[in-house]
Amino acid sequence: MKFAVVVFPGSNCDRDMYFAAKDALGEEAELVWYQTANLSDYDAILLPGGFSYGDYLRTGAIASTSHIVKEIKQQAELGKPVLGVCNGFQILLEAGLLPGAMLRNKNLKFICHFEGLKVENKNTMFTSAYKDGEIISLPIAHGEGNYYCDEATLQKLKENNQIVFTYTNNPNGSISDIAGIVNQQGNVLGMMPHPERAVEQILGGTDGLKLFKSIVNNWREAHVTSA
Amino acid sequence: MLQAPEITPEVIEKDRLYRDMGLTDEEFDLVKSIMNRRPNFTETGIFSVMWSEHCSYKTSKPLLRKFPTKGSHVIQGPGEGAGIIDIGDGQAVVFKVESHNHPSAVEPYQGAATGVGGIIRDVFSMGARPIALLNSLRFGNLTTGRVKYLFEEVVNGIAGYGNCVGIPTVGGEVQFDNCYEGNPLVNAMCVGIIDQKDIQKGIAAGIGNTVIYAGARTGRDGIHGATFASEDLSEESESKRPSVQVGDPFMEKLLIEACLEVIHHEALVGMQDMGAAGLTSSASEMASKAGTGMEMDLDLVPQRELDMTPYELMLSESQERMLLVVKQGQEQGIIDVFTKYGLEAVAVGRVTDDNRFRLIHKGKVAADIPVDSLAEDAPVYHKPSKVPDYYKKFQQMDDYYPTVNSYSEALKALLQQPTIASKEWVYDQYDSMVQTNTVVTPGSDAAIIRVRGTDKALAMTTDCNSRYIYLDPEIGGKIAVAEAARNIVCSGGRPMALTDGLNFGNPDKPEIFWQMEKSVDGMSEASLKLNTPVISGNVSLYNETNGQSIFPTPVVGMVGLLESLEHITPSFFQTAGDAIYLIGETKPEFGGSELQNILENSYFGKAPSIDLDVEAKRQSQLLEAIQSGLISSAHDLAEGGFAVALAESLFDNNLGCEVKLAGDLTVQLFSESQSRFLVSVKQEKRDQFESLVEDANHLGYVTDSGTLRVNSSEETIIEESVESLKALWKGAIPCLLKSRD
Amino acid sequence: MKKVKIYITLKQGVLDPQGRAVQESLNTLGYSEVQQARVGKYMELLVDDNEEVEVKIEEMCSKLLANPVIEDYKYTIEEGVVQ
Amino acid sequence: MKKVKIYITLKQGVLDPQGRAVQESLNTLGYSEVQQARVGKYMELLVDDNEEVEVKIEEMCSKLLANPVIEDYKYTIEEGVVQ
Ligand SMILES: Nc1ncnc2c1ncn2[C@@H]1O[C@H](COP(=O)(O)OP(=O)(O)O)[C@@H](O)[C@H]1O
Ligand SMILES: [Mg+2]
Repeated sequence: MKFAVVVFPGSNCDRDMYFAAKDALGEEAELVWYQTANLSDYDAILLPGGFSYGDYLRTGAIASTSHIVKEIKQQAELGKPVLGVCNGFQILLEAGLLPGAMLRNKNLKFICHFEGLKVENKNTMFTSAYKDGEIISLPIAHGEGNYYCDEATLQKLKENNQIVFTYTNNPNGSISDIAGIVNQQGNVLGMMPHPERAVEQILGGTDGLKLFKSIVNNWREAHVTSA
Repeated sequence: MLQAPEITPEVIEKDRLYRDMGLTDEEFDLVKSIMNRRPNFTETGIFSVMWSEHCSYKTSKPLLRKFPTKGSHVIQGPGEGAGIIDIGDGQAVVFKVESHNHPSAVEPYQGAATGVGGIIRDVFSMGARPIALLNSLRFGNLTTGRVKYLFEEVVNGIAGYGNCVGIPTVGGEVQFDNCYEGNPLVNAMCVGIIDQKDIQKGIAAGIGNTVIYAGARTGRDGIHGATFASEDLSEESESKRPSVQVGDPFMEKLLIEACLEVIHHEALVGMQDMGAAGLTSSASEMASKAGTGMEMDLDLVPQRELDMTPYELMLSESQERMLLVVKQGQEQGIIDVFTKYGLEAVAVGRVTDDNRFRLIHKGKVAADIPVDSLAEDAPVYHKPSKVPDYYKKFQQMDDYYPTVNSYSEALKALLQQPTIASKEWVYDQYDSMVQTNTVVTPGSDAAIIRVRGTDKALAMTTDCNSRYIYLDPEIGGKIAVAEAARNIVCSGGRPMALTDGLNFGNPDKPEIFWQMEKSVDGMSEASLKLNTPVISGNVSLYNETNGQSIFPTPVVGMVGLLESLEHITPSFFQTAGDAIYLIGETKPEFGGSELQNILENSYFGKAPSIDLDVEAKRQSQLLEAIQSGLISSAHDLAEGGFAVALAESLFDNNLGCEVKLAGDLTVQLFSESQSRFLVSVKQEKRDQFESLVEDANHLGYVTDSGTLRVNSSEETIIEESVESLKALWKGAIPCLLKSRD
Repeated sequence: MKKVKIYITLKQGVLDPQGRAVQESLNTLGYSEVQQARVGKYMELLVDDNEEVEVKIEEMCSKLLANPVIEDYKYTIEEGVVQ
Repeated sequence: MKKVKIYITLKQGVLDPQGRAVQESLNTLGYSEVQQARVGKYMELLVDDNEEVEVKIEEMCSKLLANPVIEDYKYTIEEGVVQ
């Protein structure tokens, strides 16, 4: 399986994502500069964390207007898995691939540490390797991870089981403890916690690895059946 | 703003305008004799910044020569952007510390942020990828609104910059004492890693080669920042203040990537960042080191504001700028790399063979100076030194002995002292994990970064107990180095080398100069003994407010090497049943202690003693024990002594402990005697441990009770729930910050 | 040349942690008369004269400068000069 | 009740990385007419009526809301109602 890690000016978890896919997972991965026009060669698209365009204006806002985001939309419509982590999630929100918006953390500070998460929906191509309701621990590192959406959107997210991860101990003020959501088709996941930082025991845990493994497993299955 | 054209060389001399720029009468005469004429306004400005303490080290140079700087593993000692050490396998580690004290006192967020940005550029301009940031901070007591504001904004600024550029901030230290109230200290350290074959030095060799300017445009920010950093802070500096520099970490991130790509470009000859004194120092230092000259056309320099004068262009300290020397005819390849990242890169001059530093502005020569005179002919001063009266008095005093009514209460009070309390409030705001190499995050003795693709890791720390240095700069200087090394050893690393950030008051005062001399003596002796040469550093003088000096604060930043990831050793107890040992002897030493601070609200008497032979032997025995797999946890004893170290060892794993002390309990619990370690050892490893490590006293066991219990030969003297002690320790700083006045 | 002033505020009903922090610290400093604080953005653009300035500004605001999920915007257009 | 509108801008000459990023991004989106963008803050306070509103607001701005080292501020005071 071949992953694209999209690098925007100011991305800074791009290499971490790359190492997670390549070394920890053992799949093919490439860093793809944001001026690349075409992503059809890749089986999955990873939008890494960081501070694209310095987080100026609003997190993810400027990156969301770049051409590659249109290409990502098209690939997503074809059903390819798209994972946005942290700034990647913020970009997906700003681009309208996922509903809602980010506000500043309720304590107005950047926060960085491991947080407990609950797997709310294991029936996605990103979470099938987890147990239902599994409590996992992943690092967070953000200043604007306070997820917000209006009441109607929240209802829809709930009805469609789009809430994939919640915080066990809400660190940032997110509505309904939301840490990660998928789109209605289930192939675009945005999440604030960093699974790519938890793929080796020596870095404090491997709870993030199952997320990447889920993507690979589901892709393999799809390709075996369709072949 | 002074405009260059109207001020003639005659006026500069007659009205002694050079004094406003920081040159003395003698220095101005020296400039005249070097130039064989009167310097014009721009030239005077250039001399004044290059000869400021910040750039020329004119007062500290004679002292810095005392530092041991050599070692078989030292690839680059002091003198370049940063020092470099060999860590084997063709790899090297680059690091340096830098101060940004005065800018942070005026505008704490931007002051701290641009301090971080500057030290990062020092590291990647050598061609190294920055892999970690640390800092060392000093503030007044957290009792006034202003101090709280400075503290919060400095931390915020460090986080704002470091998090954005994607370099993990993995460690540091913060101390609070009244002497820093008006003059906080903000020292930042950056560590980078490089393949030895890529080591790039800041040289401008190759006559005819092209000088390229890259990065942010030049504005009127921080003009005369270098001079400013070399003066006392006073009411006056409020108005004289240079317009503050604002950092752009996004630009820096792009610069890092572009420069690290350009490093591999065959056309690149040399590269240097524009730090203090901006274009002036980077260009003239590059040219001077290579024994060449340089000519620049200032009209080509990208400018952010209209009508900038040559003086302003040369002295601006706008951030995020680099200067490169590139092979003639191959400029485009280099410029293309910067363009890819959306950065401006422009040819602004060329390397010449006449050893002149020549600047052209609007077709006219704006400055023409012998280049060596700027970097190398700066005056060097041997300042008078005098033993301060306070020191004589302290030496005469009887040893201070504190009266403690309740050991439990004293422990609780100590744990809540901001200097001892948990710094989680600080480091939770730093992205300590980006780059996914941080094996030990902040909160331990030293941070540990693994070297990806190898079984090696780097341990790093910053340390400096300035109270001891105030009481006795020579002993205190030794302790600062020893403490840093202890933190490295406890984490499982072999101390390799250090960088120093020398923060002192006004060196024109003989008592302050004495503090500088003696601390450097002490630090030198310890670095020699512990085999940790000084490979880089920074000097920040004139740290005074209204005549009141800070404690002498020579910060030590140290890096150590772990040969195997298996040697990583936690500072917290690991398993119930492990035996607890105290390595080292405890003497009644309370001068400069945290307990003295609590009880007397001041520091006096003698600093704790230190025997460097004993220190070195203990460190090497402990390291051997760690490398032999005998140690479950190791923690050094520092502020607050044994009791605090014992409590801290319990704050991670919900364990408890039971230990027994004999002798004078106040001394055993709270003395700050040096060269001591608290370790835990598995039962089955005890014999082997005891035969390897001398001076190890078995005091008790780790338990699963969740209680910290200390017994004397007669009774239980402390029995406290670990949970509640931890709550006090963790809550102290947030609690102080919450109470606004 | 036109000078465009743009005011971006959080929508009514969207929590404003920054505004709350401002209000609290003003209250703590003794300004108990401050009942509410909201924090938004203020931008100034210098734009070359052209016929559809207003249309364009409207577009810029809705496409990039404000996020309609959480923010409202207003603007004024006046004559301006490059500084 | 008074409604106070406060506009905080970076001082002339102070680097405005955010403004630069906004301008470049607008230019990239095709709005080449945008020559400059500066980004500041906009605040709205609701303040109980009292005689010295103006004095107090001036104080709040200089002490807390703006950073006089790098920022300028302006404000207007109008009648307001609690929402
Ligand atoms: N300014 C800071 N930035 C990052 N980490 C810090 C800072 N201050 C303290 N820490 C972390 O908190 C822990 C305890 O610090 P300190 O009390 O100075 O320890 P020690 O006495 O062992 O040097 C260390 O891991 C240190 O790195
Ligand atoms: Mg320690």
